[in-house]
Amino acid sequence: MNNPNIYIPYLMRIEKITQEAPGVKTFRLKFENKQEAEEFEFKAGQFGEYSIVGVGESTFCIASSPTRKGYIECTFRQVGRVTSALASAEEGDVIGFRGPYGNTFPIDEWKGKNLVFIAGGIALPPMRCVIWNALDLRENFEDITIVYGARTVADLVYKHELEEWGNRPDIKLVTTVDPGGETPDWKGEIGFVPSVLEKVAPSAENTIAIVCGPPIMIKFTFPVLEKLGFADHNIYTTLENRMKCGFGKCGRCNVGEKYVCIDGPVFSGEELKLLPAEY
Amino acid sequence: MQIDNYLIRQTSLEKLFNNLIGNGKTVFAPQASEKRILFEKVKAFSEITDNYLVTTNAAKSVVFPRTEKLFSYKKTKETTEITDASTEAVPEVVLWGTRPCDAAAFIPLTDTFNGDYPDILYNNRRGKVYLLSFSCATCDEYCFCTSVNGSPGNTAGSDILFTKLSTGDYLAEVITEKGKKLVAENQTLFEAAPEEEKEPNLAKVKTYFNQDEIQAKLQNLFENPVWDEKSRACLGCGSCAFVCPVCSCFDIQDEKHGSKGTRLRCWDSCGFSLFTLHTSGHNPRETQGARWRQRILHKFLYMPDKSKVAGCVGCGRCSRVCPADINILETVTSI
Amino acid sequence: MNELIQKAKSLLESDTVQVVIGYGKGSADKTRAIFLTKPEDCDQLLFDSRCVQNLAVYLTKHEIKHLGKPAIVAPIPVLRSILQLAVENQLKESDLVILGVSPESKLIEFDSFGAIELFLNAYKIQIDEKYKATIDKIKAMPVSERFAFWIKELEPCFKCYACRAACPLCYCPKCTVENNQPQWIPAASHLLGNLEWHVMRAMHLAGRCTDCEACYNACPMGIPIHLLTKSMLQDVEEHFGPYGPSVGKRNTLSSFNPDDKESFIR
Amino acid sequence: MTEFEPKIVAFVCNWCTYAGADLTGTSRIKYAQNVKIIRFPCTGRIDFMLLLKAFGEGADGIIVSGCHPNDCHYTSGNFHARRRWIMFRGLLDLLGIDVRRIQYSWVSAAEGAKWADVVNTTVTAIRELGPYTDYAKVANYLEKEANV
Repeated sequence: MNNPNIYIPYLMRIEKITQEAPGVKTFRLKFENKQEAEEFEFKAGQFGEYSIVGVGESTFCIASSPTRKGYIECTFRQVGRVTSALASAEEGDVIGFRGPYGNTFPIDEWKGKNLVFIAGGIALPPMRCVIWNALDLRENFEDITIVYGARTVADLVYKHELEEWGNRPDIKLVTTVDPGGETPDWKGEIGFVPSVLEKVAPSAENTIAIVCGPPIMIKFTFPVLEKLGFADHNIYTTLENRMKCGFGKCGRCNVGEKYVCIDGPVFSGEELKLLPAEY
Repeated sequence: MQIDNYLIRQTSLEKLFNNLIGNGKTVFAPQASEKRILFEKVKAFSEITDNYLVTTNAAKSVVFPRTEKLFSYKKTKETTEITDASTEAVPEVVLWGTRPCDAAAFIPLTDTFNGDYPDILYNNRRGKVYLLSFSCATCDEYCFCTSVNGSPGNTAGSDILFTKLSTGDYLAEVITEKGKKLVAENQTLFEAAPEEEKEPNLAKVKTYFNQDEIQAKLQNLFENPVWDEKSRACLGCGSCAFVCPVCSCFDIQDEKHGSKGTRLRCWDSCGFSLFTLHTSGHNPRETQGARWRQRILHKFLYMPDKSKVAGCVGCGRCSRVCPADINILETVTSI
Repeated sequence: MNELIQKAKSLLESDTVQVVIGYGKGSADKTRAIFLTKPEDCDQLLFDSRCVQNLAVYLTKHEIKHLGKPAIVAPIPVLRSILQLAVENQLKESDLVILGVSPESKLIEFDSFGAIELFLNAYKIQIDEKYKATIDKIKAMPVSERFAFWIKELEPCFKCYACRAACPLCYCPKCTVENNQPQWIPAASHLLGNLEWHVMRAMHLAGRCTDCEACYNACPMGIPIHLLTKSMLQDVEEHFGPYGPSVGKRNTLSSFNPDDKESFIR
Repeated sequence: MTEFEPKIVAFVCNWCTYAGADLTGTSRIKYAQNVKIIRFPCTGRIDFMLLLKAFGEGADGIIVSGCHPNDCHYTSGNFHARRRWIMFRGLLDLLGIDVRRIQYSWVSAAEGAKWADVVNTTVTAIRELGPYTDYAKVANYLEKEANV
């Protein structure tokens, strides 16, 4: 960031708001300052601090792909103080953004491999960034599989994109909802993500698995991947912990010795196994 | 850097103080009141006490205020105007009467606020602080600086370290460029170095443990009953962190009045249950034991691993103020 | 003392309780709260004039509850807090065993909250004369001077919330200061934030505080916040009659009397 | 210099004082314009912190008003409020927060004239006391002190 004061956010204008699911919105944000827009760069997996001045900051990933220039997108669920204030913002309003922070998915190392994306609920946004990144460089990868689940059909985010991905012959998309969350015309799977993954049974051969979801889903997905033959170093996930600064100073997001904000948020299964259960 | 030694007469200290004030510097020094001794802004030499072991509060607030403006803003119909707080002038501050442990604390503190993301607010302040420390002639059962690579006559961190000699005059060790500048400005007050040795005039602080050994032991101690046992009485307040000269965890908060407001950084403590609480209700550090572990590991393992310096200087403040008498030395030695 | 140790031992041996909360040796010449789970450790128990921490605060802490049913060493301030917690339905008689300690350091056992109340009738809360004098002195200041006095006193507060943490009656799982929608009390510690926090704390203890001074004892900065609650205790007495926790009676501010008198409402 | 116009915030209950203030208007009784009325379901609902917030945001005086005793729409809300006011007033007084700047009153839905009188006398009293600079200094501390 150009500003020597690392706490000062970029001013971003909300260009477009999409209602993804109940309580979940996507903002497309454009830089107010042209020079900042040109100089801004990020990579898949990074996050930022989004803020409404006078209310506070909130941490979420950048949900758009770094291959799409000129804007960034974020998707958030309205839960706390800041997300509520963000949710009541309108198109054309100015909000703050600091970032990008954190490490990235090693997407360059995945060239020539199969990719399996496994996501649950509101954890698709951090993965959407890397999915689009991979799709925009589609020739670099072999098979791409996406397993995505949510509690109910309404809770599935990016419905239009799911439809688009589902229609593409070069992607295998499996969507699922928790038992009881289906609608009469639901065509996807019914069941929890780990069991659906077990049914889909992607080959572990030359494959990278990227997992993101609530702690309970992660807990049950890892054993399934292990059963399918995935080695720890071929599994990636992104962690979330409460953050304030985003750059390793405020002292709260660490998991053992690792700070989610600077050493993460992306961790491989191998790294994750070395971390204490503090997330 | 070469340390220059001088003698400064007891009577010259006051002159030095007056010169500093005369040069427009703000001086913070230990000031005694009925209930406490605090680093406070002083105007006259007579306000300073020299009858103290360590102050109740740490000197860190001079570089890391408990509430600090990051920027202020004004919302207009069209956009938001932001005024950077780091461009505001900060005064030249002399910290008079810091102990060697206090001065040493500025080293890890500066580490935390630098690295890949230098914090200009901190650095602006730090750049304007002169540390005039006084060696310790006394200590108590809470002191353990010698266990964390410090000592009652440690020069690390200070610009000038004064040690009271048997004559009542002081040995002045001038450690940094800043210190040399002060000496140059007050040339007449600094005389040729005394004959007397410094060592006999220092407190004898018992060494309870070795920081490097503790660091090694803590590597594999994440799951251990000691955390729950030693923190059982913990009430979950933040007093230990707030009096600690090294603790620098903070919170970012906004305050607004109508269309104007400020974004602030304010002290926070890993002892608070809210510190790591997710909005979802999930808390990675659910119990007070987990929070106590974080405090110990952060200071004695994570920080020395990252920056070679422990996050504890052995001043013992946290143990002295703890309303439940939880003693950091006791926890560490029990490991 | 021996009596207390023997009793504690037998309670643990018979598994009547799983933990004994008492006082033990602390650092330097302090005493501290100890949590004994084994009968053989009970010899660590002690009681003397240094034991001022209010142990009742631990009765509502989830880490301590987790240890099982407690027996608690309870000198008079602790007994008052227990009774107040009982009045507020935070404790049941079957929840704990009370090892009362009389001012003569004698062990007194209580089989009901009513028995505590009966005992405490002989030890009514009384504000120390020296505090009364201080409060009167403050009240005699002109209003501007009084305000300046308090702003200066509250200025060193850095909001560690030790006052809240040490208070047996601050047991809310979520404190008002932690409420951020809206941010009721500024989280930052500055003059306004400090003032609002202490007003809020004192008001939430109005008619509940049992004058144990745990807040003042816990404050690392030695801010005389106990004067606020003491003054309010005086006010309760002046306006609503003698005060003390009483089983089956509601708190001063949770109840009313249609004939309450005041002189300032038009 | 223009004359000091006090800013007054009135916290009133919906059932009595708010209706009373309405009556003041419909009866075309003129009264001071310095007051901003905030309506609550009941005086029992008026949190004491709101009064401090009003001072913090720059109020020079405050009116708190509701139903007469025994007239509460919810039977006892004002009785509870009265106890709270007694305690709160004592605390504020000890702290040196100027209790003369807070006027409590009972104004029924039929007392349009009383409302006008309460407002007018409060405005006069606050005008005499002048702006509440003591509190403003504390409330705007962060704006004044560049860095704390």
